[in-house]
Amino acid sequence: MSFVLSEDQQMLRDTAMAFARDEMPVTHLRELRDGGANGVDAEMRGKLAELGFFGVLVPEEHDGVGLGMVAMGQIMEAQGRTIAATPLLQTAVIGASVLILGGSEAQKAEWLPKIASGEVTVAVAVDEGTHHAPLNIATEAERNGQGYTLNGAKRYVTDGHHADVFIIAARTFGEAGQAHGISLFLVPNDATGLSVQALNTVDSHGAAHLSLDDVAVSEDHVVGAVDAGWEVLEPALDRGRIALAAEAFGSAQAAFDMTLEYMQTRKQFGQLIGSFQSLQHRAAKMFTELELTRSCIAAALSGVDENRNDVAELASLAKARASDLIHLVSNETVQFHGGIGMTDAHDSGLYMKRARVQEALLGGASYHRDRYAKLNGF
Amino acid sequence: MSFVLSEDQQMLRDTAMAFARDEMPVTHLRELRDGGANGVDAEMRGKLAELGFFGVLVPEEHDGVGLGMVAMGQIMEAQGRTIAATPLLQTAVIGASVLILGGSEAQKAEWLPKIASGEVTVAVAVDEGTHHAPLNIATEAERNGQGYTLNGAKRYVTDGHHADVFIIAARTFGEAGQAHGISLFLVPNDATGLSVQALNTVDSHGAAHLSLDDVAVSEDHVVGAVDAGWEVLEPALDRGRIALAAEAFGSAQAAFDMTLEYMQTRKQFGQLIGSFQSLQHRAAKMFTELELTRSCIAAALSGVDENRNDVAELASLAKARASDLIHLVSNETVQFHGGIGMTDAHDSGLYMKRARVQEALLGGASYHRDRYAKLNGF
Amino acid sequence: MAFDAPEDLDEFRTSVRDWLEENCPPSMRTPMKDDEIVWGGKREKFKNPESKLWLERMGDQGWTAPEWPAEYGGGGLNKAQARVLQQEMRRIRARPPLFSFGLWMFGPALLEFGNEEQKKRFIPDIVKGKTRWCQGYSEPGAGSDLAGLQTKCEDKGDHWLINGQKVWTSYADQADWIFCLVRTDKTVKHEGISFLVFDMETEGVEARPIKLISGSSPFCETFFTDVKVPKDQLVGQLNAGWTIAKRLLQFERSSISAGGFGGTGGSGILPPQEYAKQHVGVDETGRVADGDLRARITDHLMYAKAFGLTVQRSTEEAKAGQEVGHTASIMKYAAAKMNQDKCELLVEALGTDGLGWDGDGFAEDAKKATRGWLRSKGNSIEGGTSEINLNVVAKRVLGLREHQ
Amino acid sequence: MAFDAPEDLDEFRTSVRDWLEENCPPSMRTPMKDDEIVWGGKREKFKNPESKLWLERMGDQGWTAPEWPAEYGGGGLNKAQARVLQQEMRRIRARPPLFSFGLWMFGPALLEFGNEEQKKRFIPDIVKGKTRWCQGYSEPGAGSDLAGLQTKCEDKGDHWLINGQKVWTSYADQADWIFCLVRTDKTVKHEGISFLVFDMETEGVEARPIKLISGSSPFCETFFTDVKVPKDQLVGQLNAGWTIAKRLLQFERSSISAGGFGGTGGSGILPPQEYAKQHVGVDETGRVADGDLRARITDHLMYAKAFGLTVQRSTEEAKAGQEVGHTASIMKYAAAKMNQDKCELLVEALGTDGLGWDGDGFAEDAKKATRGWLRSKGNSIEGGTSEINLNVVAKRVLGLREHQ
Repeated sequence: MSFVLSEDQQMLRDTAMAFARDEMPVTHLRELRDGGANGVDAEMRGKLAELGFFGVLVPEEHDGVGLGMVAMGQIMEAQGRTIAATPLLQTAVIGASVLILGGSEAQKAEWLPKIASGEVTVAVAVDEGTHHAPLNIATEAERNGQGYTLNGAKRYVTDGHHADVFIIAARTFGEAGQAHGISLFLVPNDATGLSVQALNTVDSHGAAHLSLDDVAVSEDHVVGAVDAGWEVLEPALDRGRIALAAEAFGSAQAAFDMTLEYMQTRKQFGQLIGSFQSLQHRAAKMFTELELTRSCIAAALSGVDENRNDVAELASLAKARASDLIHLVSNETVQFHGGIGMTDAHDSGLYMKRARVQEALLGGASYHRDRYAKLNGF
Repeated sequence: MSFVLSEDQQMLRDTAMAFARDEMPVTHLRELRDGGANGVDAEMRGKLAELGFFGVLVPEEHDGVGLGMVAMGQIMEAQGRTIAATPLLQTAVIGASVLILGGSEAQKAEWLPKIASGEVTVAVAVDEGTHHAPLNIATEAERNGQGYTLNGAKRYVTDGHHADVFIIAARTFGEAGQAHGISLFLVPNDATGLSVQALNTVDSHGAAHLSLDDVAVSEDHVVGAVDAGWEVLEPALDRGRIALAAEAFGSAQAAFDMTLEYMQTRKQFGQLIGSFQSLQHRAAKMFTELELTRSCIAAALSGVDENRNDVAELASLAKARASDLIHLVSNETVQFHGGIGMTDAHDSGLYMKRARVQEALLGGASYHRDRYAKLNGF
Repeated sequence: MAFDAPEDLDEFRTSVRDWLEENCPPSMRTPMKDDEIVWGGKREKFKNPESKLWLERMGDQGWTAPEWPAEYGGGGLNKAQARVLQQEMRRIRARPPLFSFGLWMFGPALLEFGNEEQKKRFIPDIVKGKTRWCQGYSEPGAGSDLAGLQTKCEDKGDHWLINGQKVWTSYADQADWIFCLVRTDKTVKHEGISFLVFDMETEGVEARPIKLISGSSPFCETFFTDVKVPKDQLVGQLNAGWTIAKRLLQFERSSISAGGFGGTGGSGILPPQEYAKQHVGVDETGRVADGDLRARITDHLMYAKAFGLTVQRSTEEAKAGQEVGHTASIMKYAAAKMNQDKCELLVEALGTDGLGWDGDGFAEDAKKATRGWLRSKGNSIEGGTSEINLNVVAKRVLGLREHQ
Repeated sequence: MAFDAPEDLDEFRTSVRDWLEENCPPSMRTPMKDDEIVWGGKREKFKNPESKLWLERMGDQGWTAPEWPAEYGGGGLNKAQARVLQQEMRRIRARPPLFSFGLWMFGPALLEFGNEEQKKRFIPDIVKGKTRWCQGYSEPGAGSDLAGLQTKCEDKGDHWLINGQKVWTSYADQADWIFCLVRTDKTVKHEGISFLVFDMETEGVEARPIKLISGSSPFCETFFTDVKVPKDQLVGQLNAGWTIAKRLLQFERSSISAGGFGGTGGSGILPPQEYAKQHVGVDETGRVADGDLRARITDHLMYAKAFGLTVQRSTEEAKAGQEVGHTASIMKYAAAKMNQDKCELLVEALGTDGLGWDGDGFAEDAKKATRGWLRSKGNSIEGGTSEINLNVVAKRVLGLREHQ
């Protein structure tokens, strides 16, 4: 495992941090929210594409830059710092990974360049209940002459409200709970029978419920082997979990920095609040959690690039700890700020709202503790 | 529910507190330990009997004082304050309750006066594994001509090393995990085939493993209905859990008081350690937990006396919260005392050692959270 | 004083019962609806006309403030009579005719600290609900350390001149008058604070509602720019306002720890274990399938039960004449923790259904739970932060000292 | 300095390898046994005679202290050579010939702060393991606040006179000499401390072993009653002992946070999840049946994994020349928490098997786990309490200030 960035990775990190700070500060999210944009910003998508961020995981042969997950993690951490709404997680990480890991040569040639260029956004739609449970796929894909007919529903699909194309996990065999029998289908957002209900979410990033009513998909839109979609989906989700953990870590770091600064400026009873020992200890404990979690995320990111066989474990480690971290830090951020932290005008609340979404998506701390224990045989 | 003691109960409380302070201080436990007594003290047993403590639950018609659980709880809390080793929990609470709730008239007439007078000590032997699981009875009681033959083993039976008579939970029907089929048997400590292995335990109170090898029990030694021992055992165990929670609460209060005193006398950096805000907040949180738990124990004790239908729930509430309380307080007691708290010469460690026994016996916090959730239907 | 002996009380009860029978309109005997609460004052719209009638009748009796002296328009009842009135109102489920910071906070303080002229001038309109009051205490730089307030009040001979800013002034945008702490001496802290009252329509007063993280709120920021206040609107002595303030804070804290919390989420929200059962599912024995979440929900339920039992114990001990200060001191801290834990568990159990803001696609109860969760974060801040509570417990209850 | 270029190092390696081949006795190439550890000094018994031989041979080479100057009996090696020696010893799994506070702590300090005569007098016997040293730092009234020490040292013209008491002096009952902090000026705090060394057989010195909650321990209480110490046994300047003390504390803390902890329980103890599987049982899918305990064990395992990864990261960052002070500062706190959590989980998973003290009826590994649990409570106290660690993080790393 590598914990020190290469020169290329460091450069990308610097670029991403500067971009988030200058172009996507928290005020930008406020503007999108107050303008009713529901987290969608075509112009910003264009800028991200120009910087090559969509193609970080895409191999050079498909017009990407092929820098890998460590590099992608730096971008995710940067956007986490300003809780920016971008389609990167779904498109550049999970969507791209599904195609890279499972796509046919023709599919890769068709879709990966479009992803890398920012031309299309992708949303991978898995969960059907309110808690992450990727094996619980009940959406049916019935074989017919020309291909498959899909029926079912997907809940809270992030970026679903503005995705150009969906990758739908559906069942071609077996029943909910089983890995075998899950298959993956590329479905354009204008497919007949697909309806997309946009959601106003607490974090102002938006999402969508999908319903599929006799949606016809041709055979060449199946990604990976029929019935064996899980082999592609699980590692792609793990990449998503690690990237989301990196994002949450960035948010936690930013919220912590903001809190630390407040502690060093706000006075009560004639004293800086940062000079009160109980707050000092709580801050020192948060700092400890930040440092420990930073290592987990770095290990998970580089674990993917090194093709290690414990990526699933590292992903659950990173996601569980990042979820607990952002939960703690976002709550303490509001509390340390006192009354001002309760106002919409202050950023504390925005971090806390985004935190709960970062925690829940792709499995919360409970989910990943359970998975980690299973992977460790108990 | 009643939270205010009657005059009788208050008088008994005062007596018990004074007795624990004057006759059974922590130094007394040290003497027993250093003398190799393994928690057994015949003289002290006599004094407890003289005070009538063994007969608090026993009805007056059987030579007891019939004051009930609230009264008993005051005695348990008092002995918890000085982590004294007495046979009260097994004899005066659980053993007496089994006989009161399930004994035939003849059994009551034979045993209850002997319990109330302190003439016999009883140990109710239930668990066969290392974690409290009273339904997991595998010890077999096979019907034969004259009565029953018992085969099996019991682990870590408190007071088992000096009990005059055992009440053994054994299976006359069904299999481990089932309530139906459990029966209760009175077995004197000199029964043929019964062997008692005394244990040196971390709290210096002692305990015993039992093994039963073709132990013959006559029919009139069955307590309660055959196969329906659970109906007696469960409420008796609940009384035991509530009494043990009261004891643990007493220990927590004493450890907290000791810590608070140290905070008000020990100086470091020229300041009383009690003036450091982080320790102040931790102390205030412990105090909050103490006050909340005090109410749970009072409610559970009076719930038994009032014959409420939610005693099981109240027992689990009291035992879970008392276990968490003494866990927290005993750890903080050692930590607040620093180096001196690590020495055998100081009492901190004795409270911590007793704490883990109080936590584990009759079900720890995990066990009772699980039971409480089940009782609440989820 | 006409009714005092037990037999007199019976007579009083009969007269109250008869009066209520005659005067309490039918719709005022139904459960209160949120949008029919009457706060009084000039802007009061009386959505339900019967609530206007009810307020007028009760106000004329002085029974909105049963124990206040009759000479200022109060009911003039003694404690026993007031209890009878309360019992009789409860018997017919009569709605409270008036919600009012004037009744709950300012009035009692004015009766204690105000001069005769001030009582005559302000109390009757409070009793009748004609003036709606708000409280100007906290400032951006003075939260936990309220006495650090800086709103400047200068003596200009024939008037006071006020400049500064208040925050968390509940309903300032709808109030007629404000009672307000101001700084009249910068050289000392607690001894440089005075207590003023003035009309919110005075030139230079502006109230702006505060949007909270949970959405709109009754709180305002209130700005004072060269606000001129007549000299006779100082309550109590100059620079002696802190004494009044402390008394008022007692009223406020005791009403909060009695359970008047924002963020419980309101009606229609199920307990967390029910959402867990629905959203996470159960195993074959009926347990919530996620053992980790299940344990944490149970731990919370036990805490809540312990809290409820402690409230009961406290009440009983008080009745028995035992000391209860110890228990009371921890209740605000514990209530905040309890409610915040519950709200977090609700959102967690709801999963992505707990992440909605508005619009379709999320159930109404789920959205309420989410807003309630956000609002609950204020529980450990408003009315004294949890940190301040713990300081108080450490010092007053446990007797721990400050650094010497 | 004879070997320095890479090719010279190769030559050095060959000579070391040959020497070890010839001089390292066979049993010294087997894993160390607890009771064969050599601490040296007058009381050393050398349970295994080959360990005496091994110490003598290594001591004569100066290789017990490879980098110390040859003029005081040290090995006189440079860093590169010392690394080669270490590698070659590891290759044949050679035991360390000597455990010694003289080597680890006092020696380095004396080389830095002692005068020529003192170095000549004390260093050679440390290298050869002839003198065993102990450390006299903490006192009953000076734990976290070490500089608050009170052991009195008076200048009696031709000698120092010492009166006072030390605690936590490891192995004081077996040491030959002590290095000791004493108070030579009561009017100032840090600037009134001096650093003395003296023979533990001096009249008036008494060391009593301390029994811990986990049983017997290497720690002692050490009493000084009118102990006379020759004037030339002061190290460094009078009243300048705190500088030496701080340097020594750095050595101590870095060795603790590197993992040299009491209470891990030692060999034969399984990880908590294994005891949970055995003692609590598993459900039909292989999960530990108690979902609550299972979640807490997993949380601990994740913490431990995160800790291990952070140690790795720290090492890599240091190699890459990046700042690592931040990470290092939290490791002692985190290590204490990690180890204590693990020990608690072991005892909880073992159930009543975790409640044994001694004798039959409890498995050996279970009893070890119980003793280890008790010992682990010292992790957050010894070498700087967790509270002090958090203060240090808050102030030095986060830049938070004290009250002004």
